[in-house]
Amino acid sequence: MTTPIVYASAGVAMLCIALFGFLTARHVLRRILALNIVGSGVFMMLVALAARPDPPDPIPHALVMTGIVVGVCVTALALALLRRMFADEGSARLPEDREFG
Amino acid sequence: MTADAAALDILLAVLLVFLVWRLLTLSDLFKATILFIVFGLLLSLAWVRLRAPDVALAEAAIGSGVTGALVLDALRRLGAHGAVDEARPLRLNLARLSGGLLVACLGAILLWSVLSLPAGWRGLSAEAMAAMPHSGVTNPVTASLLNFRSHDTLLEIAVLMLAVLGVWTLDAEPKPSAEPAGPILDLLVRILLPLMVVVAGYLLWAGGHAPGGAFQGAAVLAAGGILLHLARPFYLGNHVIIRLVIGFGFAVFLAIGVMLVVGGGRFLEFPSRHAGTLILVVEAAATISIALILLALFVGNVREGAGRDAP
Amino acid sequence: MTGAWIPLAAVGTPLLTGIVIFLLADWRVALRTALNLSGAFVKLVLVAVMLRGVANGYDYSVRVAIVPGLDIVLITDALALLFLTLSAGLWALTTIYAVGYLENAPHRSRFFGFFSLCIVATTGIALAGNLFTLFVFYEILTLVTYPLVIHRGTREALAAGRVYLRYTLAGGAVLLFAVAWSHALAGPHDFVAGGYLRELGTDQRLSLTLLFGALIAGFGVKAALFPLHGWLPAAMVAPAPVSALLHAVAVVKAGAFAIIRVVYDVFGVEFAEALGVLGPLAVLSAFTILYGSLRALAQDELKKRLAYSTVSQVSYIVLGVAVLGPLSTIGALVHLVNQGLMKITLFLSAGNLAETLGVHHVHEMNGVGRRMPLTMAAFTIGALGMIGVPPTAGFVTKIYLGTGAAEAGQWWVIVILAASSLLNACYFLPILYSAWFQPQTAPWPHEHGTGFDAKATLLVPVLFSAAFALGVGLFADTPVSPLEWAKLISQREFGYAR
Amino acid sequence: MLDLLLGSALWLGPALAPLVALLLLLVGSWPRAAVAFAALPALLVALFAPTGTVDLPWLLLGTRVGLDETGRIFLIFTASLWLAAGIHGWSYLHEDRRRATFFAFFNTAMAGNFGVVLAQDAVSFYVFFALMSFASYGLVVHTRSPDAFHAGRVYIVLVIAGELALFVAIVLWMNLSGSIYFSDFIASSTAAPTRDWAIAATLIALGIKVGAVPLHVWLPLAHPAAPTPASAVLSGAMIKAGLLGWLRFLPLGTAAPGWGHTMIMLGLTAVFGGALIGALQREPKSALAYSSISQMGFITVLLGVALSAPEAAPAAGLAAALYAFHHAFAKALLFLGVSMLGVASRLARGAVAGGMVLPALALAGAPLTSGAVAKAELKAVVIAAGWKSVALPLSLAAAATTLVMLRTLYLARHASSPGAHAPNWGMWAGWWLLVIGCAGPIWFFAQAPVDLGISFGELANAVWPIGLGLALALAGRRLQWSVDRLSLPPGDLLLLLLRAWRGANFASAVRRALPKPDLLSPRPGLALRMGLSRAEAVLSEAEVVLARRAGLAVLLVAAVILLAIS
Amino acid sequence: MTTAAWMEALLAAPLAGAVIALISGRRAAALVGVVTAFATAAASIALAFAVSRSGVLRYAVGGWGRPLGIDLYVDGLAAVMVAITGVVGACISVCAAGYFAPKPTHADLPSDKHDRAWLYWPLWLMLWGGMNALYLSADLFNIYVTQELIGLSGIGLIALAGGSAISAALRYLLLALAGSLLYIVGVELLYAGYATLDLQQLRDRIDANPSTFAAAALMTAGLLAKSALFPLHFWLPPAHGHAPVPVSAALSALVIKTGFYLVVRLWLHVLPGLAWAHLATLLGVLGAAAVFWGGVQALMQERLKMMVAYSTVAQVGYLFMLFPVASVPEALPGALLLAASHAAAKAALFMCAGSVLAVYGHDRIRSINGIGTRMPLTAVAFALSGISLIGLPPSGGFAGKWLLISAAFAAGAWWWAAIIVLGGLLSAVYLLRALAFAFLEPPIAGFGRAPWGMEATSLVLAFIAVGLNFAARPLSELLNAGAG
Repeated sequence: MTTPIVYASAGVAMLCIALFGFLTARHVLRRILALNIVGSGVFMMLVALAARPDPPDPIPHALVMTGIVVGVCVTALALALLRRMFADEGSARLPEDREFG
Repeated sequence: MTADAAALDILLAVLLVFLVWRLLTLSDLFKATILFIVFGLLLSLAWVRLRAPDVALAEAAIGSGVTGALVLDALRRLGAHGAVDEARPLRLNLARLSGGLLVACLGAILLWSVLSLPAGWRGLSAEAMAAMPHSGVTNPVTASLLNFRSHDTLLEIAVLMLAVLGVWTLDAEPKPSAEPAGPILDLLVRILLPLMVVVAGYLLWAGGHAPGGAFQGAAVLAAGGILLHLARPFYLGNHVIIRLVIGFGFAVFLAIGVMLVVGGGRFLEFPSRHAGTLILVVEAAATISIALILLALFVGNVREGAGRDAP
Repeated sequence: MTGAWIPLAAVGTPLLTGIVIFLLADWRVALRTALNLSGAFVKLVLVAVMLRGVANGYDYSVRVAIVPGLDIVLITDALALLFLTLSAGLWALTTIYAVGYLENAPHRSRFFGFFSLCIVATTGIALAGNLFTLFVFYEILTLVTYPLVIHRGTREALAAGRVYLRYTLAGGAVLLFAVAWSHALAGPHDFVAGGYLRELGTDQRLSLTLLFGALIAGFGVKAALFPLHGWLPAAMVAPAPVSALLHAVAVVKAGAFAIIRVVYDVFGVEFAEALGVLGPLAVLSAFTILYGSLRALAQDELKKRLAYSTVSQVSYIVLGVAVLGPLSTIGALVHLVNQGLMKITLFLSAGNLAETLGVHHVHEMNGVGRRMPLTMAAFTIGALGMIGVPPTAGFVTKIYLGTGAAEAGQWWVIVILAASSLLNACYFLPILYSAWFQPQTAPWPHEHGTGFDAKATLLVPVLFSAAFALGVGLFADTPVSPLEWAKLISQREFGYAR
Repeated sequence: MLDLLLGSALWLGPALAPLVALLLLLVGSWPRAAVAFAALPALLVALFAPTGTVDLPWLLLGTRVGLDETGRIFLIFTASLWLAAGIHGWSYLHEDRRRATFFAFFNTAMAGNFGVVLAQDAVSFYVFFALMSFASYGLVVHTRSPDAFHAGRVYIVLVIAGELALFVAIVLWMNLSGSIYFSDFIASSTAAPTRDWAIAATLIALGIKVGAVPLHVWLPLAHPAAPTPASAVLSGAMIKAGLLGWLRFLPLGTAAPGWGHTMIMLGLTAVFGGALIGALQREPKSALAYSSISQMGFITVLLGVALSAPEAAPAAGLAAALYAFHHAFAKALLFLGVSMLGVASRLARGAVAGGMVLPALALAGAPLTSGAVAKAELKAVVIAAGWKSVALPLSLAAAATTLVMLRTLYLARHASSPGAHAPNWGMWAGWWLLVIGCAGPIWFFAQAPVDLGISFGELANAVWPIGLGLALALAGRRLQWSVDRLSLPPGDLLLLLLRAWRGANFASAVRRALPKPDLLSPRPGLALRMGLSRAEAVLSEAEVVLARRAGLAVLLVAAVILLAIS
Repeated sequence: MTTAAWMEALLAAPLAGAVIALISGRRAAALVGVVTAFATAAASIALAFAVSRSGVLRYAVGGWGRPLGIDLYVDGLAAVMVAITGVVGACISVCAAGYFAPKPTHADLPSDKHDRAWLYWPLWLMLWGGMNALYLSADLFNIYVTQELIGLSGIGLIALAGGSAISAALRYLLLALAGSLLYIVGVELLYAGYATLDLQQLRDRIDANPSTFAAAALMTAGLLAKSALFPLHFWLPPAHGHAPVPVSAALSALVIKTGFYLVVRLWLHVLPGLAWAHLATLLGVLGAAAVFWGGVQALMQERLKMMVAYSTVAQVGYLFMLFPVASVPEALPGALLLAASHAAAKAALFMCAGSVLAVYGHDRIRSINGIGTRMPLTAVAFALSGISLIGLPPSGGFAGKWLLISAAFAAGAWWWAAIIVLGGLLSAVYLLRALAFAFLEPPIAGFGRAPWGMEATSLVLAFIAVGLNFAARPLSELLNAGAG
């Protein structure tokens, strides 16, 4: 019973750190990474939850897999937009973040 | 549970958290991306430890593999200038302090929720197990994905399509400088590509009873395509064939769902006798589509001759 | 009731006319004019039918539910018909006038379309059977008059329109609040002679007083009560028929009419008195009367002077309402009609001067009486009426307001009336003096044509309205006169209230 | 129905006839002259119609017109004067290019005047009174000279003031009696607190028309400014409309001693002041106007007596009517004479001068004239009411009247009215009509079967003031008091007022006092615009900050929500 | 056909249309799109009728049923939202058929984008399908997926405009992603607590404990970010202001409402067991702040489209003022009516802005003299939808506000009424400021023509917005049918 708790706690920690990273980051790429990790943290909590009963609860697994796929889609689109913005505007930050260090 | 297993879990967990910390504080985004890929691989390990091999496969193939490749590719296009983030996340100011506090509070609540969960928490595993005989497959995760919660999956494939559509709406990007493919890469492609196709097929077929399935298979297939693209860059465009393949999986899935309605059932209600077959059909179609989608996402909206140079 | 279609038709006739006119090309003069006139005529006939019916005790009420418990109600009590008749009659006059006035002007379809819609709103206000309906049409009125105010499309007109909207919409907002509040207090309720809020008693004095204030503030904008009158002079940039309509029929009258409804049929005049809200209202309106007159004194622009005169005159109605008693009620009600007739005469005459001679200012009017005797004769009747010189319409009002005030023991009101008449004389008589007794001192600013007086389409409505303005005073006590209706209404109000 | 028609024709017709006659002005040459005879129906009605009233409820607020005995007396002299003045005026103005305009106003005022006499309710009285007053403005300013306009302005201001006061009076009387009919006014409660106000308003409203001090200021300006025929009716007929109003409105027969005393004081002031100031005029018509003020002062005294002693009221009413009758003809004749004297041929001048002496004597109350009768009646009433103390001043006043008459005749002899022409037949006709009117009563009294009771004492009483006046005049002449040096411009009190107001024109004062733009008309000022642009900058900045702290904002919202629900 | 059939149609039709449009490509996409749009719209209306006739319906997709499977659930609320989406969506489709026509007829879409314009259709149909799926879903996680569907298609649509729309789209994406993740954390917590994802079951099982609170807070915050409630609105104006016209219309009119709908669903139907009075007040306060903030910002905009976009910020605020008075029965119909008329009016306004943009080549408010003369249809549409947005009678906006105000009074909270009234004034100020220029003479000569259908569609939508005045009664009946 400790394994799920360990990983769930790790998930919480990942989530929080990444969320903080998202808050502080300005570079869009890093923000995308941070959000991906936030997602991973949530998924880890879910999967850790699923691991409690025996056999494991398959529903959270399905949810996480869906989440991973959705995540990659969003990431891909975000990266494409980022590249486009960088090509157009020469910066990888959103307009409001550009003048600050 | 043995002590060394517990130690492994704790080590892995700490490592993961540490990686997260590092990759968010490194100013070199390239290094951070490498760490992100490593993080994804370690995460797969964690999924395995949590008895979620399907998720582990998906994470390795998609979460770490495809995403990592996408990020690396994006970084390459951003160039040396765009890849550096000079921000110092640890420099405190009021906003960061309050953000940190809020995040800490959130963490505390989440931790409380994790720790306060009753020991006998069952979730829906019992219901899932009870429903397995009617699902047409023996892998509960596949059953969940493609039968119990097939509606989610249908929409998920739509989301994948949308990502490609979104990328297509953007202006074409400048062609990256064509690097001659090295002989090693060329060789790798020659060897790996057929292997990958086989692995993908296996994963797809195995999905019914063992870890694996459409997404994992498609990811492997897409990885092959990416390798090929790296070795011999090609551009997909949005020709009708490409569009057809991209839409194929979703169309088949939706058509089956609608057909079932026409046949007198409910939307996406696979009759338990044919469930296995139908799921396989759907998965097969989806695999092809998803693979192409992932590849298209990687290749991006670059067309020969249509590229505009960045200002 | 089988006649329920009649009030609907009364609202629908101008609506239909307006919509069809919107769709006409600008150059379809004959068709548009025919439509306008037939619309006006049909409406007059409908009004006549209703007048007859109501006099014989029929009830034509219509009820259309919007939300459960919230109905659009059209009623045809005597008060409604009083206002309706005024609007129907003056619509006809103003339409004829406008046809002549806007010959060859651009955007005529738009103009006449909104003009008709304006009448729709006015009709709705007249027939409104509950506060909600009244409010709805009141707001519609704001909307459809706005394009008329800015019809000329100049920056000046737009600025005036902005001012207009600023006031009316703010008033509308207050009103929305107040109407909803009244529903919260007493539920949706139809107008009842003697008021329905009195059932609440004076326990809720504070909220009822505030409600009264909010309603008056909302309706007072259009009635141009003192601090809320600023839009009226600004709106003078509109073409003359619009000013006439705004000042005589539609807008200010709507405000005054609504105040009458609020005091008589929502609160009930005796309950309002018991609440102690009539006194402040009387003081406010009295102040407006004097203030408007004083402001009018200082205006050289003829229409502005008339506008401030309206500010002053409309408050007579409110004053009559605010003074408790049947006589002052009669005064208020009859002034609703009388002021309309006189003011429309004045505005149409002013329009004639502007259109025929290009005269816009008082100082340009020397000797104009000789050049345009009929127009100026009409103007004179209007002006004397405003002063309250007998036997014009204004005199009847003043007599009733005065005796009403005496009846209520509010002696100071008589002083206000006298002072106002004096001020009216101060700003109207110099105009008459220059027009009639001074020789022409300068060429007319923009003389169009050299014919006798103004052209017929402009002249005939003016003469008609002047004749009416004189007639309702001269034959005040004839059975079908406004005064008789006003007496009927007053009887009803005070009959029930007792 | 027939009664109604007949009654309307009899008692409303005279008032409408002048208005109808106006239509004649629109037609061709000869029938237009009939306009001048517009007063004829009224005269006929006055002489031959029976008394009575008719109600026309649909007209105005319920009209009642009719003829009573007082009304008959008033209508007789009013109609005669208008007839004479009309005929005279038509000829007098035959070279005037504004003759039609003149007659438009003239007939309108005439209609008003007749209506005033015939009206038996306050509202229609008010209507006709206003008609008369406003139309007279056109008579006053007929010459369009600056003086005329000045006089017109003063006149119209006081007309307006009078209208307002009359309005107030009517409102108050209606409130007191609950009716608009004069017959009900008397019955109104004497205890009501507003009665005093009603009386005051009535006195002011009609006092303006009567020329009662101190409301007379318009009169010496306006009466002379008008063409002579108009002056004649203004001073002779219309001035009496105010008097009639007093008779109609005031609660004669009930006690109002305070007001009675006031009226007596003011009346006496008018009697002497008017005469003395009149004697110091340079224009014959001004002098006549002042004389009118003076003469109306007599009647004011009379009514004051009636108010203070209710039992004298009936007699006082009759006496007032008689006095008005006498004064009307006399004053009108004098006015016409003034316009004819300066320009007539030598022979004619004698006739005119002779014709003028007659009314002058009558006004001074010489024996055998109508004036003597009227004054005797007046004094009798005054004495009977116990106001012996007033009788002597009234006698003395005759001396003052003599002075002003002498002055008038003197001025008329030497005056030359510019633009006037030799009298033609119409002028003579009008003049003769008035002579008859003036002398007629003498004939009437001479034929009277009753003993007039003219004792020596009374004769002496009548003569000595005239003698005194003559003596004073002669003395003044001997002492070479140059009247010209002492002369006062017409307008007395008004001049003081005007001087006080000069430089402070009312309208411009108002204009200055009020802020030019409307206090509350919104002018989006520069400050507001600047404030808006500053606000815009702040808001945009705020949005940028929000966007930069997007994640934080979301988390904060979450935290706040959490706080809110837990 | 039954309610279930219409639900199936509503789910499948737009998605099928999207994939067919995708496959058929540039040439036939528009045709497919418009046909699908009308079919879907018809189904939406049919569903509303079916629900009002036969009441709520729960539909187990795949036949599994909750908690294992995913349930669809339609009640009056969902039917209303679907119907709004259907009607406005059809109009937007017609407008888009002209706007995204293969030939360049409009100024704001660079010509080199025309070969990609057809992508609008699959994206838009996906968006529509996603909205339908969201409204009909009864499963928390399914709702997450539909939100992603909506978000991604919305972002793709915004990106169609290129240029400065890209960074706006990126900002929107990051915020939407963050919001979704918060939502997912909430889902995780709820699943951990109650082992179900079904809304109804959650409602029955919910109890007050910290993790439920946290879940509720996180989900709500995520949804507020998506519905652009002040102060989380900052992403909206750039995104909606820069997107192509039909996209702006769809986003502002429809997409924003999904977040609002979910908050309503969550708090009125799933979590009413929690004591949320303070939250309700908080939402009301935020709504009030949005009304003023958005209003003032709109007043200061120089560009018509940006003004309209900020107007959305303000209008969203009204919707959230539902919560403090939600206990009164009139409140929900009022808010929904407001949402419906806002949808129609806002879409119309964006189209008007688009027409102006096409004709004049710009949409600077100060230089659109005489659109009343040059483009009377647009001017009328602008005026009518403005009336509805301001809340003047007769209009849907008025009826909605009236109901909300009445509810506020009935709840004894007159200050909400006052705010609604004042907010209406504020919107009057900025809308009429723009509208006044329509009448300014002389008209400036434009140099283009509005895409076909856009003017007409905007007029139709404006009339719908006004005509909704009379929809209050059927709407409340529909809602009651849902509840019963």
